Amino acid sequence: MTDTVERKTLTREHLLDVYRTMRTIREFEERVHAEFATGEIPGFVHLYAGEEASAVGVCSNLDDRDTIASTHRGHGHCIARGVDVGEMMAEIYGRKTGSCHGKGGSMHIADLSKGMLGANGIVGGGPPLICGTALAAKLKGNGGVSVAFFGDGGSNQGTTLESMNLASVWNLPAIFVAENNGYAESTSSTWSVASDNIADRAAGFGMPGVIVDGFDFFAVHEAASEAIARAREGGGPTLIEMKFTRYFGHFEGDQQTYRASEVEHARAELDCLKRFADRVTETGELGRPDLDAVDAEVGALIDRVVGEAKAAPLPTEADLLTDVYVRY
Amino acid sequence: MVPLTDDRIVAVTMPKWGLSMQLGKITAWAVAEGDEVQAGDDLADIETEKITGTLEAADAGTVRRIIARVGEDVPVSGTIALIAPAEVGDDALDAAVLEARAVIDAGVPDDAGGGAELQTADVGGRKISYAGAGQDGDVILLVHGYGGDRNSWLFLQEPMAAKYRVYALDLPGHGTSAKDVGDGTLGVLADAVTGVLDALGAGRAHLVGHSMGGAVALAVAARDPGRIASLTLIAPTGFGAEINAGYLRGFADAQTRRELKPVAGQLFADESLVTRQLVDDLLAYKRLDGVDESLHTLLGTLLDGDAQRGDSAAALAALGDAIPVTVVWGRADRIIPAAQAESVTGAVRHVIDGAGHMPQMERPAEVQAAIEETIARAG
Amino acid sequence: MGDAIVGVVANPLSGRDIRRLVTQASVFPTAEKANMIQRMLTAFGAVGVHRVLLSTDLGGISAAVFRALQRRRHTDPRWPEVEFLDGQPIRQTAHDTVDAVRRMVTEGARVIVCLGGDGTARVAASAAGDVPMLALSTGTNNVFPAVREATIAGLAAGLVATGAVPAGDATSRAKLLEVRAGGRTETALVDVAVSTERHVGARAVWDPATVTQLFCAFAEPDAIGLSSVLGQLAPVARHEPHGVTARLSADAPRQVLAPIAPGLVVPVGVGEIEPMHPGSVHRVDARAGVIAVDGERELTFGPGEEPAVRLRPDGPRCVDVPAVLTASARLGLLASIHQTQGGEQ
Amino acid sequence: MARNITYREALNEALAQEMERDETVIVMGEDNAGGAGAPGDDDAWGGVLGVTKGLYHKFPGRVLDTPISESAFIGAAIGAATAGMRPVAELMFVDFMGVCFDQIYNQAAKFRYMFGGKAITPVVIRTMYGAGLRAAAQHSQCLYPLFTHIPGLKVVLPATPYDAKGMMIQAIRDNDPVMFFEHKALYDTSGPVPEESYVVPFGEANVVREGGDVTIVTLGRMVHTSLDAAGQLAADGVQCEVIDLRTTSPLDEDTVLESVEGTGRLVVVDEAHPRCNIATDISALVARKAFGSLQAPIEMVTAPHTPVPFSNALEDIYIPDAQRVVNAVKTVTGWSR
Repeated sequence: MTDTVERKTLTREHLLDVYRTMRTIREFEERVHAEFATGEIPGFVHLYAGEEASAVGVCSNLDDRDTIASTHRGHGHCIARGVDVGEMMAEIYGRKTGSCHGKGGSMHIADLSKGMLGANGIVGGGPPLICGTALAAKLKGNGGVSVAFFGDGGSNQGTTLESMNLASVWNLPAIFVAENNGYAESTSSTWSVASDNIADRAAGFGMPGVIVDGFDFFAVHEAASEAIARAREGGGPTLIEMKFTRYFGHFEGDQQTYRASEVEHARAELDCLKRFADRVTETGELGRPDLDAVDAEVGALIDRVVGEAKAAPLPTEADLLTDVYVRY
Repeated sequence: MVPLTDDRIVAVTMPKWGLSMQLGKITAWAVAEGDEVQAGDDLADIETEKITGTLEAADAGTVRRIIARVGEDVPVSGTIALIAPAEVGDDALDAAVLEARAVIDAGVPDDAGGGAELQTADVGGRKISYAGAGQDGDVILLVHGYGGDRNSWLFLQEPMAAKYRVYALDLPGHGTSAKDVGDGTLGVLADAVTGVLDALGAGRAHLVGHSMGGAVALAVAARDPGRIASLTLIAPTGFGAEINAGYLRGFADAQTRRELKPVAGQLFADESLVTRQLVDDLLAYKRLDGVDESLHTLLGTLLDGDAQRGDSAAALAALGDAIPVTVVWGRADRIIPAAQAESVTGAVRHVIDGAGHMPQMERPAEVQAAIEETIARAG
Repeated sequence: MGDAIVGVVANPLSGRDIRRLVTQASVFPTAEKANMIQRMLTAFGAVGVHRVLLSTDLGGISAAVFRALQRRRHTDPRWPEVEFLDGQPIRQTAHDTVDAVRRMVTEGARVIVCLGGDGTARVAASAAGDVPMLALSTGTNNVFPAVREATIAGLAAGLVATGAVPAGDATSRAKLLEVRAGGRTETALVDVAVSTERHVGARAVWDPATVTQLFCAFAEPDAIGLSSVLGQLAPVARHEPHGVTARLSADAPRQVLAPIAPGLVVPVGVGEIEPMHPGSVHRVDARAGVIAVDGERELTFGPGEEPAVRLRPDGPRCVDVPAVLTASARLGLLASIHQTQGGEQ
Repeated sequence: MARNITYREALNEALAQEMERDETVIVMGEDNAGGAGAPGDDDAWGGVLGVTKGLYHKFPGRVLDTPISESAFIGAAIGAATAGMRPVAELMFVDFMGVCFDQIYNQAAKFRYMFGGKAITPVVIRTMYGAGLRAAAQHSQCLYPLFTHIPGLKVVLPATPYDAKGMMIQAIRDNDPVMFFEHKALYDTSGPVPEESYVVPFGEANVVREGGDVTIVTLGRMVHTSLDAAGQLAADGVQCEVIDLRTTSPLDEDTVLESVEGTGRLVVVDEAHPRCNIATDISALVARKAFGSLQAPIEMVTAPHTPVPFSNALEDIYIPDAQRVVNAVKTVTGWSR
């Protein structure tokens, strides 16, 4: 079982790329958080800061045969899948040059050419879709896998449960990633409330269920690479439950009255970027200067894309009625 | 009031029709500068958020200045025109115009004179609402009729507040008072009136009662004649068998605007007074919890089959001539025929032309005069 | 206030690690753990335990027991009084187990039952001190904890807690492996493995190719996990005072087929084997890597840290379930003569 | 006298007064209480936009938080209604109807008919609708035409705080399933609302402005847009009669027909998508029953046939505004054969 599969060993380039992607997500979200406060960003956004290790830990195992579907908190998944950061920022500002030409907004950023089936405003919207893309990959026999990211809130949605069952019944190359940040909106979990241990349910659907420390890139990457390798070989679906705490509120402007101290604790001790940096420098795989260079590079990138987004043109009335049908 | 340099100049002000009225709008002037007017002549049609009506001249004189323009929002008691004898000079008038203009332009309601604030009294466990205006003079308590409320006196309460302490209450089952009427007898309603008088500390008061409110006023007087200084009964119930039972049942049973509008029309000589806002307000009242039940209970008090129940004539006779009584009736009353005024023995009678069952709204100035004359007789 | 107190700590996260994925380890559901605790409460009640201290968790185990308590209270009072250890923040890490066990010890628990695998037992043992421990398996690699029906474990723990069976002949002291690396000290109840993996990652050790050195407190021929490698070559029983260590390498001439994880039987190359006497310090050869305790990667070490492993005799005192129940049979503890009216039984 | 309170406060007051009056009234939805186990008040959002704030404390055990499982808890509310309860369930955004619609249109709407008149299902499903908050395509739709189409459902859209309270109380007391639509942009509008409990019956449109020249039939937020337009038109002498339908099912046909018979000209303003919406429904009604009175073709002012765009630049021209209503009125007044 194990020795027949050469596990993806993480070369220096891999680790550097992983760090760059995680740092890009963090800077992108921190900047959107700051810009949102100025009121220039329309609508509402849900930020992914703190959960980078999950998106990158999983997506660093994927290639262009694979597809992912995300949640309303999808910026991290988009970046991890290689969606153009400049176009994403422009989309959040509702500009014509945005990923979706300003028509989709933060919750609907997508790039099918990169195997990114889109963020999704409907809880539980993604899982059925990836069953479809997984079926397509299985029928084409190209070894592709499909990943559905959903929150602990999404784990209660009928579509998610039905999709896990379908993936088992059809033995699909599908990975269900439950990002359990402990709070579906503000539904806190105290000990006297039976929390829905998501991984338990996997057994009910006849697939393995694994709990992983969502703050640790290496833990995520190891579990994900095994699950993805298993799926590629026809081993069927897997449920991975990431346990961690998100930094920002459920939606921007949510004062998070329900979990004040926890965020500080998470930021200080468990931060996935800090732990990754400490670990790779400890083992000597990367040096601090390498990481500092990436930080500077990413900082400049984010500044540039925000400037470009603000300066980019808004869509015009002519755009209102286009892109509804292919032909009508 | 706008300070006038020359006391011969009379300021015509935007009336306050209803507690919540802040602004009024003149939809048409009935007079022009230079016209001679008598007390009671129409001056202007005024539209408020709640109701449209005609402002009548309170005094005789020459209209020397029209200040408020048609369609302009004028704060309550802001000066809209000036009446003065011919010999008053233009400069005094122009000074008054400038000041009046400032008040209108500021748009801030200048509520000089005590505004009528809402108070409540607990009478036998029921919350009874009442509102008063005016600081001194005799206490006058206005008692509305079946399905009405204290706002039905809005054309009278403000003008009379200049000379008297004028209060209007919501009877049980009406307005913002408690909606439960118990067995619905006149006694229950009379208790509320007495309760308000107690709350006001009014040892002696003049009562004005309209329709069912007239019978209630009589019941209060019969119970405590020493306390009632005078009675003005407007189209009171209980003075004859005949009554438009169809109107009463129609009012109680109406569920929609379409059903209620023709019924409400019968209240007035001129049906056009029944605006959409008036019907909406009646519907909003009828849809309050408990009102439907109360209105149907009170039908039992008013009707014996299709005839009137209750014998106000006997109650009046029992009073003898201790209390001066005046009866006012609209000649075109289609709810209770004006002929029944005859059986209000010993009362001074006023039958008002061009008025239906709501003379206090249709001809407020003449009803006000009748009330004031009754008060004068009480001494 | 009776002083027959039992502590019960349950780990909601045990039974869910990567071995579900890479081997055929089964998921041990939360509901099953809650049922085990309720079965134990019945047993405790039957033998007269006064009070039970139960750890709280966010996984739903304490919540399920809490609701069961509310249902039972008015129906059948034979359960002992149950107190949920509340107040301290739940961090969903090993700290929760340590905090709970420490509280139980300070509040006078006479026995601590711990539900989980080797990892949970190891963490509980580190905080139990001299209080007798009963490790009940709900985990994946179950070498140290006994695989036993919760009701029986409950009776045994109860009889020890009430003092009906003297602790002397009911418990036995276990051995302990102590490993020092980079200024940190960790203990293990079963084995310490040195791996060339660079990172702690998903913690479990399931790829034998990465293990270069192995230390075992005991190695039973019928055990699962890394200790099974030496269990087949140089078995050492739990009660024997010494341990055993060996260097492993894929190209070693001697190979042994070993069940190193549920559903994972693989050939392992084993170099020279030597016994570990209590107190003797054994150096770790590798210059850098990760050290796993009881099958879970815990310590990373780099050049110049010279990690070392030592066997200690003063491990946790473990309740010997068969011994307790044999003693209770001998003493007739569970038997009683009812004085029915009208004579004999 | 009625005091001025907001649309949200009016709804909250209706819920509180009905829960006070009738203990079978329960409230459920995502974060209605604000976190199962959370202490509640300071923590409780009381629904994403605070409509159920404070109820958790006043009525312990009768304000239930739900997991994000709409089919489950909307279905549960419907089931509870058949068993003697009067649940008010919150479907946070009507856009989420996709994950619970079967429970509404195949179960709740059909129980009475399918069971031969023996079942009553007094459930109220509150939901937020409408564009204007840059919430993009999956959080800004109207969709009330879809529910209007279903026999067995009542569809209610209050436009003012007074109607919001009266119609919520009526909805709770109504023995049929009611879809209660609250436009997101109206929550902070305020108006006079009596403190006492009262009802506004369904199936009675409200003539919010009288006028003899053109009839404007509209509903929901578009009532306010239409009144703006009517105000502008009055300045150049065109008097519009603005009719707020208030409920699309049951529909007050008489008030619409009477008004059109008087003015002969009709403009229907509806924020929903143009195909098979309320505007087309009303146009068909008038064309069939008041054809003789029509002096010009009926004009419709609706959103375009596209999903709701995200960018403010597009959303602002997506939503029908007063100017488009004015243009439509000018079209019908300027039309000649």
